[in-house]
Amino acid sequence: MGYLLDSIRALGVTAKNIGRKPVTVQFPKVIRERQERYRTSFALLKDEQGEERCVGCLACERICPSQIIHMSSTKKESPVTGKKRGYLDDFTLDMTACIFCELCVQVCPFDAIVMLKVPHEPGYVREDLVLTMAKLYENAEKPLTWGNGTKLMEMQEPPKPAPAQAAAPVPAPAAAPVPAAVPVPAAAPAPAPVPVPASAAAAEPAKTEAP
Amino acid sequence: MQGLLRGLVYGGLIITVLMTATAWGMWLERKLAARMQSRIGPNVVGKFGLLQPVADLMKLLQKEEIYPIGADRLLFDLAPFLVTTFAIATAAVVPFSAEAVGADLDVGLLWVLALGGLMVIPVWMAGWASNNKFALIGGMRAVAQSISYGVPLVLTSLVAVVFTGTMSLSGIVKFQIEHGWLALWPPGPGVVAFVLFYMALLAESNRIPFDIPEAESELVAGITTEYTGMKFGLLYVGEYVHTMVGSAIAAVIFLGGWDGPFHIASGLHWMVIKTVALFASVYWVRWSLLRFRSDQLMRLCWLYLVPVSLGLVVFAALWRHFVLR
Amino acid sequence: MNLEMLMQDPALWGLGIATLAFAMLAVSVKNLVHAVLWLGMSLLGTAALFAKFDASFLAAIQVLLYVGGVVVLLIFGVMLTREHDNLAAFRTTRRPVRAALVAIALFVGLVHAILNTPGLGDPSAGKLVSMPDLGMSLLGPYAFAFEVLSLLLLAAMVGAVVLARKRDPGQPSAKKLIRHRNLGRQVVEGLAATDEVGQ
Amino acid sequence: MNARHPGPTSDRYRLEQMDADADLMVLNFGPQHPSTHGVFRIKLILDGEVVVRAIPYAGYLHRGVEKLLERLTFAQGVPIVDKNDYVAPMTNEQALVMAFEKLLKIEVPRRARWMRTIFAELQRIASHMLWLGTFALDMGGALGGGSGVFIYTFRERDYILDLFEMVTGGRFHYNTHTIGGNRHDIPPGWDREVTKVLDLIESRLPEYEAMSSNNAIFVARTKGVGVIDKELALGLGLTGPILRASGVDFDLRRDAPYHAYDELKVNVATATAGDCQARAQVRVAELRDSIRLVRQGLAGLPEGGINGGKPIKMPQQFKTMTGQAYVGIDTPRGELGTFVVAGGGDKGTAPYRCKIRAPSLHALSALPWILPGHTVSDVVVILGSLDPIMGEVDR
Repeated sequence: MGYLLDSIRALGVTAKNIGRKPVTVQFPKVIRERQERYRTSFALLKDEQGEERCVGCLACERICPSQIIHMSSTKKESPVTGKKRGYLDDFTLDMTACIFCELCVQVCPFDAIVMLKVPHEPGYVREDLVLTMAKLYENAEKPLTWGNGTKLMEMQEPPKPAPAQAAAPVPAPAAAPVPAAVPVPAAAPAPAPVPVPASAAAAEPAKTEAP
Repeated sequence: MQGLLRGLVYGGLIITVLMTATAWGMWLERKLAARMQSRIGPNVVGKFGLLQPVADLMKLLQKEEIYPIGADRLLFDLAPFLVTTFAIATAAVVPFSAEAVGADLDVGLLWVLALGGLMVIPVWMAGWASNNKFALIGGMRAVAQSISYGVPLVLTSLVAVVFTGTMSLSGIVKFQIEHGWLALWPPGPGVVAFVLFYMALLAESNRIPFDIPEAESELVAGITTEYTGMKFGLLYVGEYVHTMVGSAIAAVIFLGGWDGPFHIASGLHWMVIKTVALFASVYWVRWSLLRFRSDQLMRLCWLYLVPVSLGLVVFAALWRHFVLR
Repeated sequence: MNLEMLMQDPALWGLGIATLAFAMLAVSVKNLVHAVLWLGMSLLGTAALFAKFDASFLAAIQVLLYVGGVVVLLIFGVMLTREHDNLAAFRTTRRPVRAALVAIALFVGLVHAILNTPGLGDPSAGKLVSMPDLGMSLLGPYAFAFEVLSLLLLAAMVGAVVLARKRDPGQPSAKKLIRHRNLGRQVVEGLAATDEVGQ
Repeated sequence: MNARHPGPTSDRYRLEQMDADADLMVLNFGPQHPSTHGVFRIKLILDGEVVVRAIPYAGYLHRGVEKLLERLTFAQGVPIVDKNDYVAPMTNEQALVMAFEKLLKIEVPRRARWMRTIFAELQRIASHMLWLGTFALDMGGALGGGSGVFIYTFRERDYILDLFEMVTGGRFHYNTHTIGGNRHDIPPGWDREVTKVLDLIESRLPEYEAMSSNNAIFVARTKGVGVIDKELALGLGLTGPILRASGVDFDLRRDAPYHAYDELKVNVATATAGDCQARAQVRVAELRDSIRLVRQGLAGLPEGGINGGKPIKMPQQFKTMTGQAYVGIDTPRGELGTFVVAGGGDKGTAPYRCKIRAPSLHALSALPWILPGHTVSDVVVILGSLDPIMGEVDR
């Protein structure tokens, strides 16, 4: 009898769901609205004067956990500013092994490499999945995602003590009782915890503590 | 010769209609299941995906035939063919209306039950011949389940026979036109008999919650594991036809067949409506419930369904003797 | 005698030959499973013959009991045997002459009995036994025999259950489960020492 | 051929020696099987349909993550562990990052810790939703009611992934934690979205329960099936819901608080039966508790910075030659531990050794104990109730 009643309840649930709108998104025809930070594929940017931002500093090539970025560059005189700087000879990014960790975007000091908001088109051969320099510059026309090196770094920088203290109101911790025995480290947000030794705080490639 | 001709024509007609109905029954099920799960279902091939069965057929026909190593080729080839044959043969005696009946046998109900019981042999053959352990377990489960649930199926149909005093399916309908549908009358036991018949039907046609022979989460795909192409298609179609015919028979025995308030084409439409409603409800149940374990299935059958249906038979005999005489 | 008329019916000939062929296959193939299958087909052919003679009740019963019941039982029997594809192993004696004699004697006897059956060849004979008549006679004049047969079957069933219980005590007993579980523990303890487990 | 590796020809496990009075059959369950939750193989030795012995084989999804972590620097290592437990990826990051932070002695700001709590609990909801769906799938089949539950829970889980997408930009490979804190701050308006999703899930939970865990068929399939008693659970090192379902009241979130769990009260759900039903009940209770925890976390989320260390600029940024650290956190599957030894790589920029203690691996080790005596149908249910994630088992 229990089987019967519970079965009827289950039948009721499915009947209820017939009335709900289908949630399926028919992908190629309808494209789901992507969030601002949605990230896939890559693009290389040029600056306002139409000059390539990338100077071939190898930061992204070094940080990439999958080691899929390869580049070579030469130093030339810039036609715009007249200063000597690096120019890319070649740049490839192998999407077959990319894990979309966004580290290359984060480390780029010139905001040259950014990620796209639209996915990479599937290819028929593996070569289609390798982003060459030309493809990367073409991709710059497509909608870009929110993040670039500067913004990501800004977001992660430990807050400067003075302005942070002024801006941040201290919200009450949640209503839940706090176990008395447990020490609460750094309950106040104000003095930003800077465990990094002071010497490293300013240096650009942060050399952290070496015991 | 005339009888033969009539048989051929009606047989051809029934196969065509039944297969077509089954094909779009599958479409209906897929649409229904999709909506139950907040999906859209087939909508690419044709308007509302109505040509999906055709596309499926084309796909199945193009597929490679694969024989597993060590398979018993004779049985492997024969099984899907027999499944579909037996399923369709059952339909020969189903009265779709007062006129539309292939063979109005005296023993129509017996014929239906006999052929339904026969389904187990090709299913077992398919499981045995595949030379696959999952298929073999599926086949053995199918045999055990089919034999067990055959008992309540026969007993609940016997309730109808005792009430109506005839084994002819059209006779049963005619009795119901006079006295009222057996599912509603006599009040109480009639509904119980119908529910038991329905459950046994679910089990006989291997539908959730009694689909342990296929049990794709345990046995990969049960008896159909090694089948490809149109042979798989035939096994699949056989199951659907079985369900469709079973729904039609349930409609005939318990829901008054072609009986209904308005009569167009001598009540054929009522039969179609009832059959499709029962068919859809089988799939509603299928997409809503979880599955029993095989031993629970047996316990449910022998400890609950069989005694209750035996009691119903006794009740029917008493009712017939004291009330209906 | 309307034998001539019957002889001219091609459907009858086809069915008869098919039934016989299936029967021959059933006793001649080497594969036990196939033998059961051909037996089933042969029984189906018999049922079709019954139906051809308008004995639809008999046909339905033939299908229900013989094909649906007996063949399935045989299948179970086959599943319990070890050698399925070598029936020759079971044929320990081959005495074709004696076997032929027995078969011929049986055949002659059957033909004799059939030819002496009253009302043979009357096409309306099948129709005479209607379903209600059959039911009435089973529960009327032959009620005693019917009940005795039922009792016999019941006794056989009870006996089968008793026999089956003796070998394997019914439901998966706690003892058996515990034995299995202990085996599992042993395996794990063994696995602690080994990585590869051969079979 | 020594005692330790007798090889396949050893007669130690010869089939004919297993059970004298039974016809046994070997059934290779997996690696390609619809309900092994990935690629996993159990060699089942069956007596009829009853399992006599079960020998699990893991390793079909091995990707050498631990070795990779030795090669990659601290800064690079974080994104690659996302794929270990692919149902709750953030918890992998958290466990790894916390071990690195402990080793490198970097303190995490309070806001980052609260955010990590919220993420962890959202991951728990997502993971348990997926588990409920797949568990029903194991019982109801892909062509039955199970798939209904599966698609319902998947539908709602997708909303949670949407939330993560808003914060991190990824739906699956987040890489949102960094050594010292988080990489992405919560965007404005995110808490409203979270509340909406949680309300939706909470209102629909009874529906899933009606189709699965409260259903009589579900109870019949799970009650008394796959019992892991207290001793076995403790002996095998099982953790998480499985341990709690066996009657051990242990939860790292409460007993060794990390993140912000010292400021939030965690209601630890326990059951005593130790069977599949108990595990299901514990998980469903955790699902509800996690919803409450996320709400509280959002209400009490402090302001401030999200990163205590320096943002990653180069691979060799973090280095240490000495020390070792172990951090265990309570993921949806149990204690996910990371043990890291310093001093690898170029001048200590990478771990010398990084061992990941995966809860699923320990859960699977219970199989040979609990499977014998059950039928093939139960094998599927028991495996599902352990909620193994093969990416984590094989790493």
